[in-house]
Amino acid sequence: MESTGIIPRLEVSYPDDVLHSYQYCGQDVVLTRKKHILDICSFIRDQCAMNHLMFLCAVDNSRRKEAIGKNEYERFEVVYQFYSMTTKHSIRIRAQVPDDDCSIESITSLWPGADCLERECFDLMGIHFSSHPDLRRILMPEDWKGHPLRKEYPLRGIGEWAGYETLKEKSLELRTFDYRSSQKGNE
Amino acid sequence: MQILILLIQIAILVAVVLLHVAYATYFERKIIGHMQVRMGPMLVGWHGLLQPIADGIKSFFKEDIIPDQADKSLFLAAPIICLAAMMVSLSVLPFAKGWALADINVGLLFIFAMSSLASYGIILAGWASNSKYTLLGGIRSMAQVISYEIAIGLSLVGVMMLSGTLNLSQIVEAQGNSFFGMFIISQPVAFFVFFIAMLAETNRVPFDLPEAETELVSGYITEYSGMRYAMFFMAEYIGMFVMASIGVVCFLGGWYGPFAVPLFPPIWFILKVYFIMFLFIWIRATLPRYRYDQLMAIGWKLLIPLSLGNIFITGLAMTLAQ
Amino acid sequence: MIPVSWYLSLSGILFCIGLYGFLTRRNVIVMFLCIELMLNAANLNFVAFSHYLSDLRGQVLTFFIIAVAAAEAAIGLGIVMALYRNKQTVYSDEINELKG
Amino acid sequence: MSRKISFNCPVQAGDEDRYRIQMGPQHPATHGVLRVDLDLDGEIIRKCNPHVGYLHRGFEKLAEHRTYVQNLVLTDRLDYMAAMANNVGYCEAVEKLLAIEVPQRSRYLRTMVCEMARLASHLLWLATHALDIGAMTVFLYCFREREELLEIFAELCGSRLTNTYTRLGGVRQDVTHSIMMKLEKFVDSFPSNLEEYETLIDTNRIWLKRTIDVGTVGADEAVGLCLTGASLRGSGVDYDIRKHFPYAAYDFMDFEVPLGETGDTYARYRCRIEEMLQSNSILRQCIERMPPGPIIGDDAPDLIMPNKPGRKVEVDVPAQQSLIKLVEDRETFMEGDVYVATEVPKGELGFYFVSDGNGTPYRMHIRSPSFLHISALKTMAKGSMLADLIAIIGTLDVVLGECDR
Amino acid sequence: MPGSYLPSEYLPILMLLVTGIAFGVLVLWIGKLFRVQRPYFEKLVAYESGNPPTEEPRMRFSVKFYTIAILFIVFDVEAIFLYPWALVFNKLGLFALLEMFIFIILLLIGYVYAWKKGNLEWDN
Amino acid sequence: MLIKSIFLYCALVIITTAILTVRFRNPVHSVLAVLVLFFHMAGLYLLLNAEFLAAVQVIVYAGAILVLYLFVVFLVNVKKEIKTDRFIASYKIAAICSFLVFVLLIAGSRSFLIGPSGKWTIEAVNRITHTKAIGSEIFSTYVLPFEIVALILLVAVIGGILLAKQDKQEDFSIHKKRFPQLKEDNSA
Amino acid sequence: MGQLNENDLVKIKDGVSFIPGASALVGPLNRIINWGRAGSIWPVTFGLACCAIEMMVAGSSTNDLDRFGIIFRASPRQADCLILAGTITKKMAPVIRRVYDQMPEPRYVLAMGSCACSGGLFDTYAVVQGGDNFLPVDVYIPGCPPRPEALIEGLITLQKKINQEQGRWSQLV
Amino acid sequence: MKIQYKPKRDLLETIIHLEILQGLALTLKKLFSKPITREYPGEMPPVYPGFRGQHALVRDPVSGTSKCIACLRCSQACPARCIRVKYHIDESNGSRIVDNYEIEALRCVYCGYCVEVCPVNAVTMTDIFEYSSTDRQSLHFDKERLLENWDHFTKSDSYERQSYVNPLWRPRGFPKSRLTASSRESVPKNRKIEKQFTGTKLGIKKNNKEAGGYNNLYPTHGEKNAH
Repeated sequence: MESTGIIPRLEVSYPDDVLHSYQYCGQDVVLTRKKHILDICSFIRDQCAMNHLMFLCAVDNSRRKEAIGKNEYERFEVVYQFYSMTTKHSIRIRAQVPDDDCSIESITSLWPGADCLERECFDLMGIHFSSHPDLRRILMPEDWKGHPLRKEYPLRGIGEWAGYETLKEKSLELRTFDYRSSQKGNE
Repeated sequence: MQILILLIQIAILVAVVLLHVAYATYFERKIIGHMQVRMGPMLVGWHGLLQPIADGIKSFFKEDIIPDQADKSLFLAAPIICLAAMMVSLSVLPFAKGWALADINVGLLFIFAMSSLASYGIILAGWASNSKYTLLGGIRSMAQVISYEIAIGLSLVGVMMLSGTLNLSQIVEAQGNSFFGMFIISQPVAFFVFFIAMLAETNRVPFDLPEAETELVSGYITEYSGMRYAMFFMAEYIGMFVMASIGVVCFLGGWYGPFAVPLFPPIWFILKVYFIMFLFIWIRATLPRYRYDQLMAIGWKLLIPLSLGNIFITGLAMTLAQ
Repeated sequence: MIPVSWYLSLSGILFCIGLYGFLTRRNVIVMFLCIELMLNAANLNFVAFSHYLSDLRGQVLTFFIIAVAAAEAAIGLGIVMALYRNKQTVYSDEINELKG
Repeated sequence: MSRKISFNCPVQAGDEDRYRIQMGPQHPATHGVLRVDLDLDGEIIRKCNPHVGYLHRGFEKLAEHRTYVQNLVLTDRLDYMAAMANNVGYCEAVEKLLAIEVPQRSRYLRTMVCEMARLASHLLWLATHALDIGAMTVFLYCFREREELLEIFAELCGSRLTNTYTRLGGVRQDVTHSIMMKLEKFVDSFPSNLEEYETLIDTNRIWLKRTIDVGTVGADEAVGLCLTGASLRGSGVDYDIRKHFPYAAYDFMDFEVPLGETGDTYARYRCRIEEMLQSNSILRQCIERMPPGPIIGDDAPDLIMPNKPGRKVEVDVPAQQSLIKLVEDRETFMEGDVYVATEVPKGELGFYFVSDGNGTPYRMHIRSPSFLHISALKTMAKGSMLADLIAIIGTLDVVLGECDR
Repeated sequence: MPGSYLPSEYLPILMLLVTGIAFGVLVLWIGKLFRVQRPYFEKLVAYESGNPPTEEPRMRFSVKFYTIAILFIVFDVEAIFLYPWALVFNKLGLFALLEMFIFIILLLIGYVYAWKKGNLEWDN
Repeated sequence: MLIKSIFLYCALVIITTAILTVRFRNPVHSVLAVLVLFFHMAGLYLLLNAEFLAAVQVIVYAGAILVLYLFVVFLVNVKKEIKTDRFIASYKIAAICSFLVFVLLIAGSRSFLIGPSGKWTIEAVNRITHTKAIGSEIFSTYVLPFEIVALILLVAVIGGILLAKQDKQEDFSIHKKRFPQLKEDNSA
Repeated sequence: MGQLNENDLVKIKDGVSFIPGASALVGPLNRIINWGRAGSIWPVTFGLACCAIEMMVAGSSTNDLDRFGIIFRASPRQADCLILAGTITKKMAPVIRRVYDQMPEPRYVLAMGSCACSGGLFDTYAVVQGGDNFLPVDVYIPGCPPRPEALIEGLITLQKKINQEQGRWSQLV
Repeated sequence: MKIQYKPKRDLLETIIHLEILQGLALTLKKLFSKPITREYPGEMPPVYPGFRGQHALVRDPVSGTSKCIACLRCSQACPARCIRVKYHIDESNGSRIVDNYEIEALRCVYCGYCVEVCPVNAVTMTDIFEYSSTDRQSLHFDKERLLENWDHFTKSDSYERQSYVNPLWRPRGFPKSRLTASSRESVPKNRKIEKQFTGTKLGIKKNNKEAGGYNNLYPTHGEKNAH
C-alpha cells in the first residue's frame, strides 16, 4: 500500500472538507468532514478507480487519547477504506460525525454492498445514515435499547433485554425442572 | 371358515409387512452407512438389529402433538388414509402363483387408484397441519404425484399390450412365455420410464422434494410427531414395497426366476423386490436432488413423450409381428 | 337380489341433493361439486340399467360421461379461476353484485 | 390453550399471491443460524430478506476489554471452520500495529496452517453445499478428508477446531516430523481423493442443472456488492489478497488464482475446487521449503500483557521462587489505526484496529466476508426458486460466527 | 342374475381396508393410554423454523399448479382409454392402432399448445 | 342378504356424504366428502359388475377431477366463507324445488320397464373380463364418440389454459383498483 | 383414567406414582420403554456455532452417530433431544426455547461446549450465560468445542440417565 | 488463471447416463470397502501429547500436593476468566500458600494459555475429554478435584501418560534459565526430541511438486461446459 497521490487530489477537490491527512504503517488516512462524504466517495470511486469498498465502520472517539482536546475530532467517526484492484492503491477516509447531529449520508447508491455495513453502524453505534433505503437494526433484536459499541455502554449491557426477560419468565412458568441459575465468571 | 382363513392370511400379511417396513429402514440405514464408509446402526442389539424395534417403541410412547391451528379431523385422518391406502394395495400383489390375497381383474388399475388415494393423505397432511412448510410440501407432493402417475400409467401400457390383461398374476404368467421370462427385455424404455416415475411416486431421491430436508425441513410431515409420523413413515416404505413389486410383476418376471431355477417362487419375488429396493437406496446414496421445475420438466417433457413413443413402437411391432 | 328401483331411488335422492346444493350454495366451487354429484347420479342410473339389461351400452356411455366430466371440470374451474382473478371472489351472489 | 395466536403481520390486501416463509434460524440449510424471510410466488422468490445477528456475541465490544493476546482466542470463534486462518490474520494485523517482527520459519508455518485451514474450510463447504443440493454421500466423504486435517491440527496444537495456534511474533509450537509425514501423505493423496468426490457431482447432470445459471452475479455487480474470495473470483474479478498484499510467506509461494467467468454457482464451485488444488500445491511447497530457525521472535510480547500503560501486571512473587519480575511494562504500544486484510477461505478478512496506546485495542472492527456475502444474498436470490436459494447460500459459503461476530 | 352379483374377489380388499384403518386407529388409541400428553400453548404453535408464526399460512398458490392439473386430467383420461385399448389391441390390430393414433395426436395438440404457451416451464 | 346390506351401506354413505358436501362450510371438507362418496359409488359399480368402471371412477373422479378441485380450493382464498354465517342462500325455495324434482323422478322411474336383454350377461362379461368387454365395444362400435371425446378434451385443455392464464401486470392493476391504498411493498 | 384420584395411587418416589397392582407390569415396561428411548435418540438439526461443526463430525463417517441409532431430524416435532451446540445469544434464546417447546415429550437437552453451558468466553451484553437459564439441561459436555467423541460420551451419559428414568410414559405422573 | 471445465458429455453418454453410472459404481465400491468408523466407546481416537483436555493440577511427588505458587499468571492470562486462585501469605517467609484453586470447566475455552504461562508447570491439561456430567457442580473443579484429575490421569495406562508434558512447552516471557528446576526438567531425559524439521529433510519427489500437476486431472477444454 504505497502512497498514492490521491490525498493531494482530494485536498484540491475538497479543500473545505479535508481536515487532516497522515500516513500510518504505510497506510494513507484522510480525516474529513461529513458534509460532502457522498461526493468524496464517488470522487474516489470514479476519478481514482477505487472500486472496492473494503470496509466501513464507526468509531466512538469519546475516550480516545489522541482525540481529546483536538478540535478536528468529533465524537464519532465513520471510517471507509477503499481499494483499487487495478492500481493496487488504498485509502482510508475518516469522516467526523458530531454527537449532536449523529447522521451522515449513505453510500449505498455507490456500493450496494454498503447496505448492511451501514445498518451495522447504526445498530451498534447509533449513527444514522440518511437516504439509506432500509435502516433498521441488523445484529441486535429490533427492540434492543442502546447502541452497544458506544463507549459508555458497559460490556454486560444496561438492564436486560425485554425479550429475554419474558423468556425467563416463561421458562419459569413452564418449568418442571429444578432451576439452577448460571454462575458468573470471576471478573 | 373361509373368512377365518382370510383373516389369518391378512394377519400374516400385515405382520410380515410391518416387519418388512421395520427392517427396510434398517436395511437402508445399513447400506447407506456402508456406502458412506461408516457402519450404520451397530449398538442396539447385535449389529443394530433391534434398531427398528427401538425406534418403534420410542415412537409409540412419544407424545402426539396436534397443533392448535391444525384442522383437527383431517390432521388425524391423514396418516390413517395414507397407511390404509398403501396397505390395501398390498392385497393384489401376487407373491407366487395363486398367492395374491385378491386376484382381481383390474389389479393394476387398483394399484393406481390406491396410490392416488395415498397422495390425498399427503396433501391433506400438508394442508391440515396449517403450517407453511407442510403446505408447500403437500402441494409439491401433489403436483409431483399427478405428473408422474401419468408416466407410470403410460409406461405400463406396453406391458398391458404384450400381456393383454390387467390382472397381475396373469401379467406374470404372460411373461413366463416371453423371452427370458421378463418384459424388461422387450420393454427397456418402458422400464426406464417406470423406474424413474417410481422413484418420483415414492418420493425418493433424487425426487424427494416433498420432504426435502434442506428446503422444507420435513415437508408435509413437519408437524407430525410420534406415532403419526411413524405411520407416514410406514406408508412410505410400504409404498416403496408396492411400487417395487409392481416393477417386479410387470417387468422382472414376478415369481419366476431366470433360467427356471427351482427355488421357492416367493423367495424369487422377494429377492427381486429387494433388488429394486436396493437400487432405490443405492440411488439415494449417490445422487443430488432435482429442483422442482426440473422435476416437473422431466415428468412432462421427457417421460410422457418417451412412454407414448414406446406405446406406438410396441403397437407397430406387434402389428407387424402378426 | 336388489331390485333396480333401489338404484333408481338412490340416484334420484343423490340428484336432488346435488340440485339442492347447487341452488343453495354460494361458493361456485361447491356448486360445481354439486353438479358432479348430479352427474354421478345419472351415471349410476346408466350403469344400473346397463347391468339389468345385460347390455354394455349404458356403461360405455358412462365411460364417455366420465371423460366429458373431466373436460367439464377443467373448463368450469377455469372459469372459476378467471372469475376469481377478475372479481376477487368465488361467491355467486357477489359475482352478480359486481357485474356493473 | 385459550390464548389465541395473534399474527403480528396480518395479510395485506393485494399480497395474497405472496407466500411468506421464514427460513431459519432452525433450518437444516441455513448453515447455522441464518434466517431468511422469503416472499414466494409459487416457488419463485419475489423478495428475499436475510436476517442475521442470531450469533452476535459482542466480539468487538469484548475485544475492547481484553488484551491483544487474549483477543486471539476470540478469533478462533469467528470463522470456526478455518480458525487457523483467522489466527494468522489477527496476528498479522496486530504485528503491523505493534511493529513486531516475525521469524521466517513461523511465516512458513503460518502459510502452511492457513492453507490447511483453507482446505478444511473448503472441504466443509463442499460437504454442506453438496448436502444442501441433496448429495449426502459427498458430505460424508469430505468429512473423511477433513478429519485428517483436523487430526494434524490436534497434534500440532492440541485442539481440533479452535486452534489458537499463532502467537504475536510467531507461532505456538513447532511442527514435528510425524506431523509433516502425515501432512505429506495427505498432500499426496488429496488430489485423487478430490477426484473421487467429483465423480459423484462434478459432471452429474443433476448437479449441473442445479448449479449452472443459478445465482449469477456479473463482475461489476460483484464488486459493488463487496463480495470477496471465491464468490468474487467466480465472476472473473482477479482479487486475491495473497497476491495483492502478500503476508506470511505467500511471497515465496508459486500459486495461481483460479478465476471463473460466468459468475454462477457452478463457476464458484469450480473456483473453490481449483483453489483446493492450489492450496494443496502451496502446502507441498511449504513442506519442501520450510526453513530452519526459531518459531517465535525474541521481541514477541508475553501472553500476559498489561491492559493499561504504566500499570504492571507483575504480582508479588514468593521469595523462594527467584522470579523477580514477570512482565516488562510495555509502553511501546502506538497510537494510531491500521487495517490489515488477509485472505481467509471465505474471502477478505480484515482487522481494523484503533489503538490509543493501551494494551487493549481501543476499537477492533472485523471486516467479515460472510457479512457482506449475506447481504448480497438479497440481490442474488431474487427471481430464483426456493431450491436455488439453498444452492446460493451454499455457494456463498457463509459462516454465521464470522458474520455476526 | 342381474342385481344379485357379488364380486367376491373384492372381499379381501375390503377386509384389508378395514384392517388397515383399524390398525391405524387402534395403534393411536392404545398409545394414547401410555403417552405423556402435556400440551401447552407454546407447544401447539405452528412450526416455522423457530420463529413465531407470522401470518395465516393458507394462501393462494401459483396458477401453474392449475394448468398442470388440467393437463393431468386430460392425460389421465387418455390413459384410461388406453388401458382397454391395450387389452383388445391384439384382437383389433392395425385399425385400433390408427384409431388410437388419431386420439393421441389430438391430445398431443393440446400438450404441444401447453408446452408452447410455457405452461410446462416453471422458472420465469 | 349380504348384497343388500352392502348396497344399503353404500347408499347410506352416499346420501350422508352428499348431504355433508352441501352442508360443510369448508370447501376442502366438501371435496373430501365427495371423495368418500365416489369411493362408495365405485363400490356400487362393483355390485353392478362394472369393475373397470369402478376403477375409472376412482382414478378419474377421485384421482384427477377432485385433485383439480382441491387445487382450485387452494388457489383461491376460501377463508371468508368459513367465517360468514350465510354460506347458503334461499334454502327454502331450493328445498321445495329439489323435492319437486325428486317426486318427479320417482314418479318417472315407476314407468321404466326392464327392456330386452342384451348379449353381455354377467357370465359373458366375466369370461373376457369387463375391461376387455368395454374395450371391444368402444373400439369397434363407438369409434366416432371416442374421437369426439379426444376433441372435447383438446378443447378443454386449450380452454382451461386460456382461462387460467395469468397476466401479472393486469393482475396487479386489478388489485390496485380494488385496494387503492396498496402501494409497492417496500417495507420489511 | 380420569376417575382415579390421587389417593388411589401408589407412590414410588417423589412425583412418581402408579395405579396399585400395576407394578408387576410397570417394571418391565419401564425397562423396555427406556431401552427404546435410549436406543433411538433423535436430535433436532440445530447448530448454533463452532460446536455444530463438531456435532457434524460426530455424525460423519469417522464417528458415526448412526451406530447408536442417533439420526438428526430437521423438524423438532420428530426429535427427542436438543443439542445446544454453540453460543446462545439473547436474540437466539427465544428461538431455542420455541424449538424446545415444539418438541414432544419426552425431550432432553444437551448443552455442548462452554458457551452453551455457561456462556464461556463471551461474558457480554448479547450472550446468555448458560442454556440452563431457560432450559432444563440434562447433560453438560465441557470443551470448546468438545471433541466429537466427547459429544458421543455425553450422549451415552444421556442414555444412562434415560435408563434410570421411572415411568416417564405414564399419564398419571 | 481461468478455471477449467471437464469436457461436455456427448449424446451417447447422456443417453446411457454415464456419469451417473460412474457415481453409482463409486458408491457400490465403497459399499464393499472397510468402514473408516472408529467404534468410539471401544476404540479410542488418537490423542497426541499436548491435547487440551481436562485440567489437572500436577501433584508434586515430593510434597504430595500442588506445585502452584499462586503467582496468578494463569488467572491473568485466562481470556474466559475461569480460574480463581485463593491464597494467603505465609508470614514466616513471605511465600504464598494456595488455599484453593478453582477452574470452571464449563466456562473454560481450552486455549491452553494457563498452561503456557505457568512458570512451575503446576497446571496442566490432560488428554482426557470424556467427563460430561448431568449436573453443573461436578464440573466446577476445585483444588482437590484437580489433583484427583491428575491422579486419575496418571493412573490410566495410556500412551506416555506417566511422563505427560507438552514437549514444546516453554512459558513465554522469561528466559529458560530463570525457570524453576522442576519446570526446566519437565521434559523427561529419556524422551527423544527430534531435530527441527526443515524442508530438506523430507525427501519429496521433486518432479511431483509442480504447481501444474493438477492439470493432468483437468485437461483444458477452452469452451464452457454448457449443459
